[in-house]
Amino acid sequence: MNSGLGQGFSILQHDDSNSCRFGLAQSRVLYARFITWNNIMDKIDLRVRIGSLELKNPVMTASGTFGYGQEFYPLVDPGQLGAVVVKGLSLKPRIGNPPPRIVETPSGMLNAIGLANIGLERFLKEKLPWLENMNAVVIVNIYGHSVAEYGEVAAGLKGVAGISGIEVNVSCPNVECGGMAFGTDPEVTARVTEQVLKNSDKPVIVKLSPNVTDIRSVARAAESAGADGLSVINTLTGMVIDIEKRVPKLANLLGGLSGPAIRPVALHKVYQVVQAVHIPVIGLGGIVNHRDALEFLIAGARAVQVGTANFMKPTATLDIIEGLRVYCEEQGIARIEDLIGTLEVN
Amino acid sequence: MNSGLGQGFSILQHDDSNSCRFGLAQSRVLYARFITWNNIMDKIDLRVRIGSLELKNPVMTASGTFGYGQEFYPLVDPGQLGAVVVKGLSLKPRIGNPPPRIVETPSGMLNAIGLANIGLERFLKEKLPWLENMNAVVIVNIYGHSVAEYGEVAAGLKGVAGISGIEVNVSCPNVECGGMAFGTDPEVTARVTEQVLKNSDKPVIVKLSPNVTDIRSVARAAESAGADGLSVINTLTGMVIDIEKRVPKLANLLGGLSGPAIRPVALHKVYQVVQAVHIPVIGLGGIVNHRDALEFLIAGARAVQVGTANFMKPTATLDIIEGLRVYCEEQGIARIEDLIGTLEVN
Amino acid sequence: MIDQYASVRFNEKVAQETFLMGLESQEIANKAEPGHFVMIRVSEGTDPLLRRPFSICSVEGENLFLILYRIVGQGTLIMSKAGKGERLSVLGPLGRGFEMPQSEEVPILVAGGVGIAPIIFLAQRLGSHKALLMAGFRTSDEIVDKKVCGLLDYQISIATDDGTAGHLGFVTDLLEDHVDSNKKETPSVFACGPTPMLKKVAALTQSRGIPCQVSLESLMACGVGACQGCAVQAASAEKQAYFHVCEDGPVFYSKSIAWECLA
Amino acid sequence: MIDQYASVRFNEKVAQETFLMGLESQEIANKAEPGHFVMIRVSEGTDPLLRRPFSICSVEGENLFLILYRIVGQGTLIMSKAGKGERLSVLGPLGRGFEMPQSEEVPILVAGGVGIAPIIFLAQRLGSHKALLMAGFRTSDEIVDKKVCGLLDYQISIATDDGTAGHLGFVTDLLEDHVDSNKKETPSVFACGPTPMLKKVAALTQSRGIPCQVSLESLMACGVGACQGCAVQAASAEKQAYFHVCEDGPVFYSKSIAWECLA
Ligand SMILES: Cc1cc2nc3c(=O)[nH]c(=O)nc-3n(C[C@H](O)[C@H](O)[C@H](O)COP(=O)(O)OP(=O)(O)OC[C@H]3O[C@@H](n4cnc5c(N)ncnc54)[C@H](O)[C@@H]3O)c2cc1C
Ligand SMILES: Cc1cc2nc3c(=O)[nH]c(=O)nc-3n(C[C@H](O)[C@H](O)[C@H](O)COP(=O)(O)OP(=O)(O)OC[C@H]3O[C@@H](n4cnc5c(N)ncnc54)[C@H](O)[C@@H]3O)c2cc1C
Ligand SMILES: Cc1cc2nc3c(=O)[nH]c(=O)nc-3n(C[C@H](O)[C@H](O)[C@H](O)COP(=O)(O)O)c2cc1C
Ligand SMILES: Cc1cc2nc3c(=O)[nH]c(=O)nc-3n(C[C@H](O)[C@H](O)[C@H](O)COP(=O)(O)O)c2cc1C
Ligand code: FES
Ligand code: FES
Repeated sequence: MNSGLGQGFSILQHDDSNSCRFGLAQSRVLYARFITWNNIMDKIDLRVRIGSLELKNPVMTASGTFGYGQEFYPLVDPGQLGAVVVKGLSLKPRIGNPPPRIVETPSGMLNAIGLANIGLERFLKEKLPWLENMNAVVIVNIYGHSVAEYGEVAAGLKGVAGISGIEVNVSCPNVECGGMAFGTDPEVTARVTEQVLKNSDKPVIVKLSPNVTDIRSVARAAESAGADGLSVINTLTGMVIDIEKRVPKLANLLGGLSGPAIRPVALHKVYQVVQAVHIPVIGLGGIVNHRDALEFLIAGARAVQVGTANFMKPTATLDIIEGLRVYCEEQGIARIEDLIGTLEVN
Repeated sequence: MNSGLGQGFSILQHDDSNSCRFGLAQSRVLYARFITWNNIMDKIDLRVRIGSLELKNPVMTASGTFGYGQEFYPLVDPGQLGAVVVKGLSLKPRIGNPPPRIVETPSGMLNAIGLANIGLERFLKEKLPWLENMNAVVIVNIYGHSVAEYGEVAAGLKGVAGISGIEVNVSCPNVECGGMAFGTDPEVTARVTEQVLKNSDKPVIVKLSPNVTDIRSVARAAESAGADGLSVINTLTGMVIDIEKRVPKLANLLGGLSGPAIRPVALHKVYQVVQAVHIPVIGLGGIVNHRDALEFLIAGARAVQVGTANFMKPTATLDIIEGLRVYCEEQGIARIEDLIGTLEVN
Repeated sequence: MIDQYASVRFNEKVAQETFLMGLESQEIANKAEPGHFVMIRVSEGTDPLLRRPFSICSVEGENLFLILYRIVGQGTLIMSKAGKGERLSVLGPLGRGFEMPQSEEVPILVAGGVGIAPIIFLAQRLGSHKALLMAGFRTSDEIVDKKVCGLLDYQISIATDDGTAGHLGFVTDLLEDHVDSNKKETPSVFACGPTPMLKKVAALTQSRGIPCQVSLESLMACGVGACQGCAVQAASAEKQAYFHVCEDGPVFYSKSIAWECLA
Repeated sequence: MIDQYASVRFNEKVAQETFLMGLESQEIANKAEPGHFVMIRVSEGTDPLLRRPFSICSVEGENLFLILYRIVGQGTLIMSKAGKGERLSVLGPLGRGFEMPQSEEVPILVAGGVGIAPIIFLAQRLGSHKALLMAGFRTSDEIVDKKVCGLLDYQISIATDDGTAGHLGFVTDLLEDHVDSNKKETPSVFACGPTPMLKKVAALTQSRGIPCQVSLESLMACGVGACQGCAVQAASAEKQAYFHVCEDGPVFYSKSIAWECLA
């Protein structure tokens, strides 16, 4: 189903506006070649390695934008994705922030969901079995109120089959150490990372905040602490005001900016982090189509995550996978790993 | 001309898309009221004070987006603006970066102009007289390679009539102290500020970089050093890659992100800075229409600057001034100063 | 849940700033029930970014579903310009629709403004021999004609804020009048409209012990329960603190909502 | 410099992916000279954000100017959908146009692809009794008809990359042929097209000492000299390091450009 002619064609037709940048002529060429090369296409190797994790392709969902993996089914079969990163889980369920929780902004959106989640226990009981059944590679995004709690969540995942990795969200706004987000302090980031590693038997990916002066120093701190990989970036902090009522549009006042608006910022941070560390980097922030995804891979990300784009287009992830395949074919790239980090800089 | 019926109407017609958020019905109402209240409107007091500087209205141009004030003439008469902030000037002319220097991004753009400018001397000789003649309030944005050079540029402006203030750009990427931008370090920011103040007889406004973990500490440093005001924000750093050629789209690799995409980030930084300091704050970042401008004023900015929007719509500044007038009238606000900082937060 | 490009068959102005759009989709037309909604992508660009939710207001034949919408901002303005044959990305049908009334109940359908959209679909399903329909508008120019609604057989009670048609006042006045002067009936209320109206309907029905279902609105990003952006506070008696309008609703029993928290 | 909403009088496909748009503006039509361009805002939203530059390719009557454009991306795709009567925000006329040839010179106009746009305007002004016109296209389907160009009286020499019409090869072959076999003429070249073509034209004319004006393209934000985004490197003999295409150009004497720096 994933490599059939019908599907390939529908992507070229339905891909979102940015694909216009192809020019019509070009996508026609693509389509023509697509038919010709159809056999070859199956042979393009989209597998990537994130440390010990081998993924069938480099496209994952971003935490918080794809629920627990089931919400977009049957439009998206999670088993076809590189991995599914589920909504950030805490030890106990959290009800989240009062509404309004989201607001649209130019080419982006702010969210202040407040890490609403069903808690570790219910996730394992109610959500994980289905994902396992679908053969999904599951990465659990975790969150704690304190360094210790991060460890507890990790411990709760220990030995659980069907979970391939842990993504540590260190960019939450209200925490222990003086109201300063964990992820903006290299030292605290390191401590959280160590704590999770100590309690875990899975690859640990640390998800970095972009709201820092020098993301490289936070990245290096996580690396030194033993992180297996880094996800870059979480949302930028932002705010919108209702000028009629003169109140913030989000009940929480500030929110996290995501979507295409932040893509250039995300790409630059990814590039910076790739230069600064030796562990694999997963790039995200504003990726909508395969062309956007390619920018991150070329900059050196070994995989990408798709967040807000799922709201614009539920099948964004699948379309990106297919688009990557077509691009590799077009460019004569047999293995997508050969593309990673090929940016030429004078 | 600025308060005539024709002009008022044209704003309601021509205002950019965001004004759609009014809903058609509402703009029709506005228009109807506009006729009725036309007399009253002239009486709305749009003047604001930035320290010792009194402006006829709170709308300025942002440095680098309005040339030396003459480029959009006769579409925009600089004398009608709150102030004109000219392109960043250095002591000697600078040719700037190699092209490509700009690239469009979703609801934004990246620029890496490289502070190309004609230098202080030519500005004073060739550009300033015209601005003076137009009765424009001129703020000169300055830039130096070293703390000392900032002082020299300021000294070069000392005693020059026709210049109402200095805006210090401390967010340039390649400088003395270890490649770290001045504006991301509170201490260096303070030193630059002091140096400029020492050499200047004009109000000194320090323009802050958003690319920091805690903009408040930089803001406080500038305040303590004696700054008369702060402009918040300069561009976010970002990057775009050409996936065909696998090179950065900007010759300079990284660029500064501006435009509506960054507005929520800018607004939040402005809000943070307003809470942190006592000196006036000028808000900017992605302001396109009067509704955007109002968000910044309500958040506590005493004035706003309009940058990238000048490219979308040369008369953006004038339309915003008129839009503020209409809003004040609608809301029964006699003096725009009464609106500043009226955000209600639970 | 279907995600497809649906062709616009028509897109006509039917009242002041109000449009009726017919979209071709056999799959959606087939599955739609009163109260369901669709998420429409209004632009292929990234501004506006998010899809816009609209109630399905009718299904015609095998192949067509209708939405009735009001221009309130950028997205709906763009939609109003869509021509015949244009293809819009549509996700749906989504949400939990209305539960049908018990056979002994008299369904009273109460609509405010363009909130009439899901009510039209429900009214069509219930039939005029059974249901009563009351609709409030700001002014007569905003009234959507019965013909347009496919509700020719209905006797619709109208209220307008400015008295330019029907009762001068609110549709809730009509509702109150009716239930208080027909105490022998076993009414069941179905309402959609602006929040202040719904609050009034909720209070009115609650105080009289009348069952009431409301279709709520909320800002939405995903429409399918993935983002948790569309939360509304649940009444304290409920087991959960927040409902998600897209997944738990948009139709709720009014007693399960914490109305005091709604703006 | 005019900033106004201009009404689309027509917007027709005239060749493969190539459209001709007529825009109503007395002011712009009046002031336009060959080589001038306009900046068009293609969307009222913020994506795409920036205006798009287009050469004025003709002026008809008092009130109408024309642009000829090719769909290459998001902006031009949106433009291609603009219907008659739609109003587009237009800023112009902008830039420095072509300098007219001396009376003794034979103007040779050389166009590549949609780069023919400013050349058409120039050709109309010069008249066929004076000027020669050579145009290259990738393939015959991309050729814009003489009638459409308002150049019926011209004998246009055509080259196509694939040989489907005219000379099989580049338009620069035609230029080279012509100047080398008409050595007694005093030619003056005017060119617009893709950069590789212009580079060739520049080299060809430079080596033969033929004066040559080219219309360059560049990414632009403001179009009026305010942003300095549209820089192109000047030849080392020039007094300044960079020109701004919008203000110093888009038409330049080819010898003043540092061609080796152009991608
Ligand atoms: C389940 C559901 C069903 C709906 N059914 C219909 C329908 O059948 N017909 C119809 O006309 N509208 C319906 N709406 C409302 C419709 O989604 C909004 O009017 C639309 O999204 C506005 O988009 P816009 O871009 O034009 O306005 P925007 O520019 O986004 O906003 C304009 C104004 O409308 C407000 N607004 C935006 N979205 C919503 C929303 N979802 N709910 C309430 N206010 C909002 C904004 O706060 C703002 O003040 C429904 C909403 C939901 C959640
Ligand atoms: C002075 C001037 C006059 C022009 N006159 C014409 C004309 O008469 N007819 C015409 O069809 N085009 C003309 N162009 C080019 C035209 O501006 C671009 O094709 C258009 O901006 C592309 O917009 P888009 O949104 O469709 O493409 P985008 O999505 O922005 O880009 C698609 C592709 O085109 C490239 N591109 C974008 N803008 C330019 C540009 N300004 N120059 C070169 N490449 C670009 C991009 O790098 C990308 O590869 C002119 C450009 C300039 C500077
Ligand atoms: C509604 C929403 C909820 C999110 N929840 C989480 C979360 O629980 N944990 C987390 O690490 N990131 C969360 N994020 C951040 C995303 O995973 C991602 O880092 C960010 O949105 C940038 O990617 P995008 O631009 O592709 O959306 C959330 C984002 C959105 C929009
Ligand atoms: C093309 C361009 C050139 C700029 N040049 C300068 C400059 O010389 N000095 C400066 O302080 N800021 C400069 N800026 C930043 C703007 O003044 C402003 O801070 C930023 O663009 C955010 O505002 P906006 O989103 O309204 O454009 C420049 C911005 C752009 C887009
Ligand atoms: S809109 Fe995403 S959960 Fe309801
Ligand atoms: S486009 Fe701004 S200076 Fe040329």
